[in-house]
Amino acid sequence: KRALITRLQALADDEIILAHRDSEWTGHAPILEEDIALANIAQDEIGHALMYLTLREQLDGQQADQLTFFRGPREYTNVQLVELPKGDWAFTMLRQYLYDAFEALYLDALRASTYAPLAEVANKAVREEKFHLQHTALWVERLGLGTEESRRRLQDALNTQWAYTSQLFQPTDGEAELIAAGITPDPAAVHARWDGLVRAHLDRSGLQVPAGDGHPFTRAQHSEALLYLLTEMQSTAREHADAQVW
Amino acid sequence: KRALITRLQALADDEIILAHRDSEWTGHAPILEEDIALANIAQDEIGHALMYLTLREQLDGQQADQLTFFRGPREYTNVQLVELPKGDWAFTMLRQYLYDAFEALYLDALRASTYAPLAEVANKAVREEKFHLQHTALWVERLGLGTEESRRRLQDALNTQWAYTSQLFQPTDGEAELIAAGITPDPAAVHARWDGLVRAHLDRSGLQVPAGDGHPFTRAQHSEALLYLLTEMQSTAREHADAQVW
Amino acid sequence: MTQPTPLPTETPEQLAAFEARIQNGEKIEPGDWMPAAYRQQLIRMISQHAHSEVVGMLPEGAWITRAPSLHRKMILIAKVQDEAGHGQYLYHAAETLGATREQMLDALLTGKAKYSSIFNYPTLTWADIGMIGWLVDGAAIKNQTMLAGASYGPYSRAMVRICSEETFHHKQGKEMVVAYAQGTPAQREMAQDALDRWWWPALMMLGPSDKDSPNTPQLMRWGVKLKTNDEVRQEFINEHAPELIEAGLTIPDPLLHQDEQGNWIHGPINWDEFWQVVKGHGQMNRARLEARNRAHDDGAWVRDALNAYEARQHSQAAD
Amino acid sequence: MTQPTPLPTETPEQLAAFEARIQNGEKIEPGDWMPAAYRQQLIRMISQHAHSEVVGMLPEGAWITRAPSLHRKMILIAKVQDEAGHGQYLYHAAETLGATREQMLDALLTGKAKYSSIFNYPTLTWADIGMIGWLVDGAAIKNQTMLAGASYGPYSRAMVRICSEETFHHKQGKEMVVAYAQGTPAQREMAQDALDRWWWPALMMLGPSDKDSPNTPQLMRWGVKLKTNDEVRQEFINEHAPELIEAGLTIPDPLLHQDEQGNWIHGPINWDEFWQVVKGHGQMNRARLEARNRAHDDGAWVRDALNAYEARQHSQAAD
Repeated sequence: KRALITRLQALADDEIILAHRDSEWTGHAPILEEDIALANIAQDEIGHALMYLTLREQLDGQQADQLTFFRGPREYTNVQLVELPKGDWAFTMLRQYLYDAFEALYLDALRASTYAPLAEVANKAVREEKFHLQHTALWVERLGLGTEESRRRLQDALNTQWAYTSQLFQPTDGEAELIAAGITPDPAAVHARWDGLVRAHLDRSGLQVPAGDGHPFTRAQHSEALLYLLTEMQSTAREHADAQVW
Repeated sequence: KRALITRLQALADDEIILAHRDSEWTGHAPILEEDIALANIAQDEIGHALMYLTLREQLDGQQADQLTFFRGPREYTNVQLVELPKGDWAFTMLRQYLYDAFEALYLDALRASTYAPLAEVANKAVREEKFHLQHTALWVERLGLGTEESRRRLQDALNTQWAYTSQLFQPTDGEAELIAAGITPDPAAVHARWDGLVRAHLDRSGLQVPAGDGHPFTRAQHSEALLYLLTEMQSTAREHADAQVW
Repeated sequence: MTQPTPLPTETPEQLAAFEARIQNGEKIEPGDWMPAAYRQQLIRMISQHAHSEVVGMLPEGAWITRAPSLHRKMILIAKVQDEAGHGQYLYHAAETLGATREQMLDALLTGKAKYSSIFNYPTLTWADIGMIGWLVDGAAIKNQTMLAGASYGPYSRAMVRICSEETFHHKQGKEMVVAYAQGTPAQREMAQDALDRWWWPALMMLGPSDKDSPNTPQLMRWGVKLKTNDEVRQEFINEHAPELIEAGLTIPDPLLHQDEQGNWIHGPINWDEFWQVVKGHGQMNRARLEARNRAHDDGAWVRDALNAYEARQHSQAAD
Repeated sequence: MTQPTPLPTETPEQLAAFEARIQNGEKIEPGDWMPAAYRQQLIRMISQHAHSEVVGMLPEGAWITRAPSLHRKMILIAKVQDEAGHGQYLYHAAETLGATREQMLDALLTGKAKYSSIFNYPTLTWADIGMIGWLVDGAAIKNQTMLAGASYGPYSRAMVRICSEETFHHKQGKEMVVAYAQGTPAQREMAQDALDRWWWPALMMLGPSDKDSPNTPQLMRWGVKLKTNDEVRQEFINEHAPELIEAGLTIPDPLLHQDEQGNWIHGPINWDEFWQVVKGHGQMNRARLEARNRAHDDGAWVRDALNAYEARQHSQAAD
């Protein structure tokens, strides 16, 4: 149970933080159509986070908003990839693509969960996620095969982000049990599928995957960027900590 | 008394907000020497704010940190000039110059205050302020007479900022009494001196003062920029609202 | 403002036939003959309306990252998404009159085109998000419901679609404010403060008083507007004043009262402030235009890449 | 790293005379003969030290705008100002050895030069500011006190001056942490968490263990360093461990204990982490270098303007 809570919270935290970064584009996207598309993605991510946190609430009674708005940067368990500052459009689309590919494959595997409520959530979310992946994969291709500048920016983003991706596939605390019981998929297996999918697409889009190992961060470690993000995100809720209704 | 409190708070709020904007440069200035100079200015501004707020505390017992860290954007009484986002180096130096010229002249007049504690504060602060003014006046000259780009950036900053300056010289609520009693200087008289000083220097620095009236804002009106600034500035204090010692 | 394509001299017969169609309640469609002035006024109105949706994303969008609950965050994202969508329909409606998106955006970014003055007021607390939904969308709905009967088909149809979504936003906004007015003392105070700041701007956003609105008679004759600004404003107040009072809030107008006909009569509006804001001296005009321009400039390389990619796809398809 | 100016072949006699001066406790001054390797090592050390001051402004400077009281805000501004000043002295000291500021900055911005690995850890709460003052400045002082005896005059004198300011920062940092350890439960927790995160990095910042520090014997022979890394680390722990315990905090090293000689013996240090961070894989390496590069790039037009202005002044003076 502890292990399942940890995994659910990790999944939710990734979605919440990434949705925040995506939301920073609202009203500032390069074309109006993308204000809509990216807001749509952010909305779905918050929706997924709410589903995971609802499952968690059923396990230990902790409430979603309390967890979201009253934990500090040392308690969040998102991967560092999603907390990296907004960057340019290439940075945003590449990160979203790398993450969507992870999430689509993870959810696909999670549909087989022996824990029925989780399998159900995965079934719901996987359809949205495949749509996101299609959208961001196309953007990677467009920018990779667009102009010299767009290719360079996308490659720069890849050079920065690649080392962070391995963190997505680290097992969470106690996860071995969950995997053994068929409750959650083995991240290593998801990693293998992801690696094949993503490398082929990046290659097709004219990009070079950098060599080298990933950063050895854990989900307990964060950069200052997360602090700034949370200061903003939690400001209203914390100012009215005693509010019962929103 | 109410009128004096209002004026003291207005003076303090301008200093606190401007010091925040200056502090945003720390570690990011174009040359190391200016990291030092601008931090020094910010430090003095906070020092002045503390002096004004100490005088206020003697009048109504309200504490400086409580006022600084627990009022929202609707309660701050700074002019909008100081809350405008950081901008580039030209924007920062010009704003600081326009403000320093105001403060140096205001303090100079304030030395004659019939309220002894205020005259004393003015005497202390005016020396620092003249030093700031010297520094920023030189920067205006350097950028105005530097390259084509620096002149353009400085002129852009002036085009934006000029309309905001008139707010510095608006009388605060009930100030007529204070002026009549010789407690605070008449802002209109300070404005006249300021206008002469600043126009001559801007002209000498190759800049054109834009025509047109100022914005008719009051000190109760603020832009969203102040909200974002306060969210950051107050985050630590508000997170630990019950702390007794810092 | 975009100039309409020069037309051959309009004959009195053409004009009479056009006005007869409008008299009959027919919709004018893109290919139909219309007077140049009709086209020009519609482009002005529709593109202003589109710009308002796009600029309107800024004050609200800034609160997506500050919403106090996940639920409210989702609702707000959905709302801002809708606004971007409305911007899209409206640009499209204006395109049917011969304006291009580039021309319209250029007019916005250079400050030549206007957008609703309401978006030059700052959002300073979360309650503003509720109040904007209730009052600003409420006022917009009154206006848009009227425009849904407009004589130009594409505009009329866009208004019908937009109105139904706005009605939903309006309901959510009201629900929020009503809840906060009954919430903690700090929430209550926040709701009242939001009303204090948004009430008058909401009245003003429905446009200048009839006597200062020279276009209105012609627009009404051509069935573009069906009511005057003051009529729409009266409808808005009649609906909202009693509901706000019911919610336990105080409307910041000591002269507000109901007359014998049941109309809520407001005190004098500070039109000086309105014109100041329209002329660019509102608290947020500068920041809004800067934000739009920055987004446009920062996005230039992305649009270039898109074009290059499309061209490449076409040329490959042609091989 | 900057290469020293090529020198004529050094004779054994010159080297012997040089080493004899050092043996006698004389200071080497800028004009004096010195071996190329001595010059090179000093430039490396001094410029790294200068870079550390400059990069060190970032994690602390970010909290000026977040300090919880006006008093603390002033103290922190003053501290960061001092650090910028230290950067200045140190660049100047390195310049006396023939390195230029441009070369040194370029090495920093391109990632060729190192700076203290400690600044690649994030500051996540206000207590970190106190803990940095206490532990990081505390460790720096131990090192700098030793370097104040270094054989190169300008470096030695810079260290004396820097040390006296750092001592003040150290005292303030300690005072803050001690106060928070006795404050509200949340403050106490924040102080303990800061210790948990900064203790090991502070030990590591004093450099690799002697067996992995190949330069040390030569540097000691030339009087640049007077103690090994492990010796300085031991001094640091001996002073700070009992004080931290006294403050009511728990040092995150279950193996920490005092031996018979009174030395506090630490458990094994995770040198893998140290090397990871040194190699650029710390949590903040990327952000730090980006911030410095952005400041440098954004400041280019300002430096150009300064130069143009100076040139203009000179040419006018020459008229």
